[in-house]
Amino acid sequence: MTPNVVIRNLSKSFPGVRALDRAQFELLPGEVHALMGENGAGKSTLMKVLAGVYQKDEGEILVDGRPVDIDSPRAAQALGIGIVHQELNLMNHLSAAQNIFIGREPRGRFGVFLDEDALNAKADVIFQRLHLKLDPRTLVGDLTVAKQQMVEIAKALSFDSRVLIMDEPTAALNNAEIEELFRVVRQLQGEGVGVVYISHKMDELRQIANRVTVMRDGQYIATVPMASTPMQSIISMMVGRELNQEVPDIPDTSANPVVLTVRGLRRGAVIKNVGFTLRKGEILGFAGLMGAGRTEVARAVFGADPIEAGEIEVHGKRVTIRSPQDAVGHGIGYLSEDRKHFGLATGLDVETNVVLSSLNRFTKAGMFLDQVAIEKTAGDYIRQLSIKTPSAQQLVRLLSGGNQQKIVIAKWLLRDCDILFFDEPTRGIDVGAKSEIYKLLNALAAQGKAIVMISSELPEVLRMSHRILVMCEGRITGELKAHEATQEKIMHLATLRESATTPA
Amino acid sequence: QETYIPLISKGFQHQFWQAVKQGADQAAKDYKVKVTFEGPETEAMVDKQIDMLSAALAKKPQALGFAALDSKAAIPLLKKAQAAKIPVVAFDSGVDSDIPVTTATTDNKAAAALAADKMAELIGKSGEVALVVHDQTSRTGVDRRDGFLERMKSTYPNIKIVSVQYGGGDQLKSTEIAKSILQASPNLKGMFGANEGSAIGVVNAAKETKRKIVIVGYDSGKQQKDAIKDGTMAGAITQNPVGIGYKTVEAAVKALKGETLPKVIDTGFYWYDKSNIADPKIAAVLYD
Amino acid sequence: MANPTTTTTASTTTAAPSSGIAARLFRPATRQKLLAFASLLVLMIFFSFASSNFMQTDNMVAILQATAVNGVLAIACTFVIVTGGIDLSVGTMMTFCAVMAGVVLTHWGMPLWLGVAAAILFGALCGFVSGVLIAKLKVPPFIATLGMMMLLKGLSLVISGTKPIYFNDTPGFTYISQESLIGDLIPALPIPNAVLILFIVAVVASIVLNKSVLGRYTFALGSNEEAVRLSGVNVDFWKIVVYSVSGAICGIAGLLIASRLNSAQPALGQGYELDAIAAVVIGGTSLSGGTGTIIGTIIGAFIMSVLTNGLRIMSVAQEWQTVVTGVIIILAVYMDILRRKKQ
Amino acid sequence: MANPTTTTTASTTTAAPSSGIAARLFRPATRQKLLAFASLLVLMIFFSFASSNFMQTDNMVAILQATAVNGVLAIACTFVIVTGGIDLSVGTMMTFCAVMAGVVLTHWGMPLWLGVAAAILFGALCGFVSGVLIAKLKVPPFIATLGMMMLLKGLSLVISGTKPIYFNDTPGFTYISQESLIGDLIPALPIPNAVLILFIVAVVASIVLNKSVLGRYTFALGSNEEAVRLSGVNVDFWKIVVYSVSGAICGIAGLLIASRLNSAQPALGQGYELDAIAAVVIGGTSLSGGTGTIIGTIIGAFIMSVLTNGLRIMSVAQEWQTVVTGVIIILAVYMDILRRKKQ
Ligand SMILES: Nc1ncnc2c1ncn2[C@@H]1O[C@H](COP(=O)(O)OP(=O)(O)OP(=O)(O)O)[C@@H](O)[C@H]1O
Ligand SMILES: Nc1ncnc2c1ncn2[C@@H]1O[C@H](COP(=O)(O)OP(=O)(O)OP(=O)(O)O)[C@@H](O)[C@H]1O
Ligand SMILES: [Mg+2]
Ligand SMILES: [Mg+2]
Repeated sequence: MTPNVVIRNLSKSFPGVRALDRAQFELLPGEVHALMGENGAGKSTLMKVLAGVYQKDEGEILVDGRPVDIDSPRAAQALGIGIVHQELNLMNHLSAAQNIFIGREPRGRFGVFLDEDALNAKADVIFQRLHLKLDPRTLVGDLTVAKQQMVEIAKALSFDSRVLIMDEPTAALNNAEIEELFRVVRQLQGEGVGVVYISHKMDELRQIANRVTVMRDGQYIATVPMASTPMQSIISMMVGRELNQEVPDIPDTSANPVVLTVRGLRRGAVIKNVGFTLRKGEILGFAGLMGAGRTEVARAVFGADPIEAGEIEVHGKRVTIRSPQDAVGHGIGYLSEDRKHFGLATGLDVETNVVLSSLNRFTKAGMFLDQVAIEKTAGDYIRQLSIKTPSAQQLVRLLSGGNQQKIVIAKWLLRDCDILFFDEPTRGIDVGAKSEIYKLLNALAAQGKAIVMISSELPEVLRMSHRILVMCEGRITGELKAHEATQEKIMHLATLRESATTPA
Repeated sequence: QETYIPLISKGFQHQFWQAVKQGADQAAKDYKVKVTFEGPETEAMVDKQIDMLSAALAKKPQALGFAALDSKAAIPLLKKAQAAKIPVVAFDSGVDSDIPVTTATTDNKAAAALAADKMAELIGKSGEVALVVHDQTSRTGVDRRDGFLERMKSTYPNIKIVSVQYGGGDQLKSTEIAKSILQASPNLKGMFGANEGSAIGVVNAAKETKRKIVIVGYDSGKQQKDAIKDGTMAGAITQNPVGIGYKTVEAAVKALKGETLPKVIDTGFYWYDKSNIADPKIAAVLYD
Repeated sequence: MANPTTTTTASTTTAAPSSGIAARLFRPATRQKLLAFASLLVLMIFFSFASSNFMQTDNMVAILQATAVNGVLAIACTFVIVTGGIDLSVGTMMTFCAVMAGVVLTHWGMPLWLGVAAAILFGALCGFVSGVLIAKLKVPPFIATLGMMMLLKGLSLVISGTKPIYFNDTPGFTYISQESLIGDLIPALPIPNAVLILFIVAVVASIVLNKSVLGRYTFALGSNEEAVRLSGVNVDFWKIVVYSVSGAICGIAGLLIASRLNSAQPALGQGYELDAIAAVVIGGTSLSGGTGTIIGTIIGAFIMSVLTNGLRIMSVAQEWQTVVTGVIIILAVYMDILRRKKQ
Repeated sequence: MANPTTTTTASTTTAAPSSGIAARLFRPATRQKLLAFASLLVLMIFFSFASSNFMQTDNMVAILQATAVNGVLAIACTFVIVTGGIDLSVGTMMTFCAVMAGVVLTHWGMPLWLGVAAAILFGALCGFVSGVLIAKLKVPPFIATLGMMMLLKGLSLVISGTKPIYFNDTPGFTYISQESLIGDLIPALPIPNAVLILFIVAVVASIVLNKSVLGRYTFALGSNEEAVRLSGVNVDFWKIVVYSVSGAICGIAGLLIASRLNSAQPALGQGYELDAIAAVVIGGTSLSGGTGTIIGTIIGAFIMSVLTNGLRIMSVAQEWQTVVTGVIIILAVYMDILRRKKQ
């Protein structure tokens, strides 16, 4: 069988970074080939070279055995290579269908005018295939990150490519959607499509991948079969050392003082009478399907969006929060799920982003910045969170996705809030760093911080939470103690629709 | 009902036009009529002036004063005025048509030629001279430039015009322009500033570069008067803008009464310098 | 690959494309558009009460006429602004096209249609140059069009010899803007052709922007250029097309103004870009690109000309006119923002 | 908490923070800044060869002086543009401040320092109003400052009675711009105070932009306003501060121009905003915000004034001056783009 793609000795450098160093890769028809490595290992870069986004410095790429020069996304498309990028690349002002078929619109009269109905119908066919309930006419900007991710996937599928690259397609997805995606991937696999699959979610890879190629620091490490290789050895190939993943005991926090009480929070159909309490030293998990309203609740408490009704008490005192500034003033922090839009000023450097919400702590003479202290602090966090960056002055835009996520975390760690909302904190973060973040969350809780962790990864929720709240369609449908929670119970509550609960 | 006479001028913000407005307001008081005074931002905005003219006509005025930026462009509207029996008085520069009942104007070209004569006299009829003009395309700009240049060419063969540049009447820009001209021509003997802003620009430039040259200005204004008094400026041409404004309104009132008017009301132009600046006849046509 | 089960379900979830004018009128999007007229109506009503001379056929025609040139220029700008760019050269480009029409018609004595074609063609050519500078050489739109603005301003003066070119030898030329085809048919509606042309340009532009491939890419470019590029679209090509189309529309504006003034005035044009861009932004188009409507732009252009005209009719002193215009432009846009927030 | 295994791997990737002047000079960022002078140098060298009158102390001083007003205005614009906004009102705001200084000094006969304070204060006040419109009422910067531009233009005329206000009663006033403190100390360097002020404003602005909290927020706002808001920063407050600071700097420009002309000319000002913004953009600041340097802006302002001065010294016909200026502005920016691409 001729491989779909062979990559040999591929190197690629950016200013200050050698992102790829004689990397290798091989993709066979009908296989799902996982690409693994720590944040910043060069996975995305390798795939971007294959997709024509970046030009290689040296090395060769063979497609179907023939050496090729992929100088543009269009050239990659012509070779049958489709890609779901790690970062969303959508046009927010256009509808879902328009996004999917940009550049390939069905034409109507005279070949100049657009056939909008055909466009929507075609998009709908793909959504059906993904079992996705989405009106193709919805503006992408109005969709949640998860739905946007599904649109990206639908777009990649629409190409009918022979090589499909998926760079962390499930980072924003929930189990149900992941299942749908895998169904489609297996179907494609059956049709002989080669799929490159990048993910930091180990259990997922177990389910879907045939082979795995491990990269480290831009270099090729090894290619091994997925089924027969123990996960532990893949991880140690990735991080270049052993990683111990002992699960700490979950402390009993039920007697700790309440630090945050939310009552009767409402906004339209998105938040319906949500109330909960959060105790000192507690990690409160928020589970639910995508669009359940967890993000909305967090944003509402944080003052990022207006609310219609609701009371918030911090340390037993009634507070009014009208803006994030108020929230931070009361010691509440919020780590957004969408780092690119809401978490980072990606055009600025690492250190500025780290100190962004605590800038007034780094002043001399009232208004001047204490550059030395900023550099030192940023350096501390770069070390503490193993952020891979050439310097604290590197632009955040140029970092790998996972490292960007770590910077958002650093920002809130530095702000030192008592109450922290972590919305999908491990999205796009590699195993090593993930366990670092878990340790960090536990340590923060142990220090007495109260943490709300919103996560769509059930194992993560189960592992970390002291208590779990489940949401569905804007309501809290149940609360589970750590020891009684199981995936099944959570899924049951997460699908407890209003129509099902209210007696007819 | 009060007699209403709108004046559509070529400009508004420049001191020259403000002086015309002042004259018109004076006449309005004397003859107990109502006048309004409007003009576009720059003398290039021919279409904006046309819009002003149509708005003025929509107000059903009894008579109209009009200083055309481009006389041909306005003819359809002037015909409309004629059809509505609204007498039109042209001012500042003529309209190529027999619609206006009269034109209150001065000959810009002849005035600039006088400036050329004075300049020639002051520099001894030979040497390098440069011009800072306010506008390259507007009637006043073109006439003042050409009047000056033509007289120099025809009468003073030993005078060389080294540069003609345009500063839009903006004092600061004209200053920079005049400075560059001085820099480019170390032997420059004289400079002519073709309107108030240009003349002030030349004065500023001479002051800033500490060069002794003969400066001839145009129009008046406090700074120009001061410059003449302290000798920085040799002298200047002034039209009688206040008179133009006054005569325009007066002519309109007369036309409404059915009086016959001369084809042209020449409001005249004057040379003024240190010697005659205090002369009441001159002082009357100068504005601050 | 389309398998039968998916196709059948597809038809059920796809909401039937709502058709019929009535249905369209009551779509929220349409209602919103109608409400956008609010500021304009408020202005009109105010001026009608303030002066009896305002709401009269002659004056309405004058307002329409005064809107024509700025309206067409604003439409040209809309395309560019929707892509997230800006065009500072529209004013002098208009003048340049007028001058070129003058050269062809008056200097060379060619027939009328050639003059018209020349204006539009030279407009497209100028737009093309801007487009190449922006798309290929990656010069920021602000600089590329600022450069073009100066270049064309100078060229207009050079070519015309700094003198207006009159169209006296082409009698039909004034017809383009000044006569009234509609008035010939319905004498009660003496709407000048310039307004008719504005209307036609607006309708065509609206169709192009909303229904054509070009329009789709125009919005897409403004929304996320990088995403469009990653989708394999020839971004540079489409950008150049957008600027060329915008240039061609400026050519039409050049014809309108030249015909209105029966001359190509080479010094005119600078400053017009600000009015055009203002009309676009007042009309609700964002300067950061990705959104915009032609109807909004037209409303914006009318708000500006009604305001100017109304204040003149009220005989407000000119310096106060400027003050009031500034305040009302801000208010009109603020009202529009409030309206959208409510929805 | 820091676990030893991770720290060791991390330290290899984290570059040591480079310090020391020498190290800073050889940072790529600094090298790039130095190279930004390239276009300017090329222009200067060209004009030196083209005309022997160009490269002379007097003319260099003239160029410096000619840059002062536009340079200061451009610095004001830089702040706003770095936040991703735009300020069209800088020109007429400058005039308004000059007029207010005139009112305080000439009409009310107050002492000099009060006039200076008035100009700067009124500038800050105008900026504050723009800032409130933009930050609180969410009026797009283009519209808010367009409105302010007209408002201030009108107000300048109203307050001054459409007449220039002269500063003859305040003899020290001309000193601000025209005399030369440096020249008094070093007679060979008769650099007028206006230039000294430009220099001081530039240095202070540069420090504020790069070393102060305000500066950091200015960049952050331009990079991603929403992220800044969600970091708990009072975005509205800082935006208003930025516009107020920018306004205060326009006030300084107002003092410079009034002192230079020894009068407040109420009709002047419109059109200056385009030159100022052009200087900023030529200097490499992106109109979409988040990047920018004061040194770039100053270079941009110098490119423009060297170009104008040089062409005038060469006695190029005015219409050709415009053409050439347009072309060279595009070229200068294109060169800068090429240079950055190479790095
Ligand atoms: N455009 C760029 N300019 C400079 N450096 C870059 C650029 N793109 C990527 N890099 C650097 O190249 C390295 C590899 O990045 P890449 O995005 O390929 O990592 P990754 O393996 O996909 O990581 P993650 O799991 O976090 O997504 C990183 O150090 C990153 O900072
Ligand atoms: N910008 C928006 N415009 C309109 N509706 C939105 C917007 N953002 C979210 N929604 C809607 O709000 C609801 C709740 O979304 P939210 O993002 O809070 O869900 P979630 O539980 O955090 O899920 P996830 O983050 O996994 O997508 C959904 O119905 C979603 O469609
Ligand atoms: Mg990646
Ligand atoms: Mg969420």
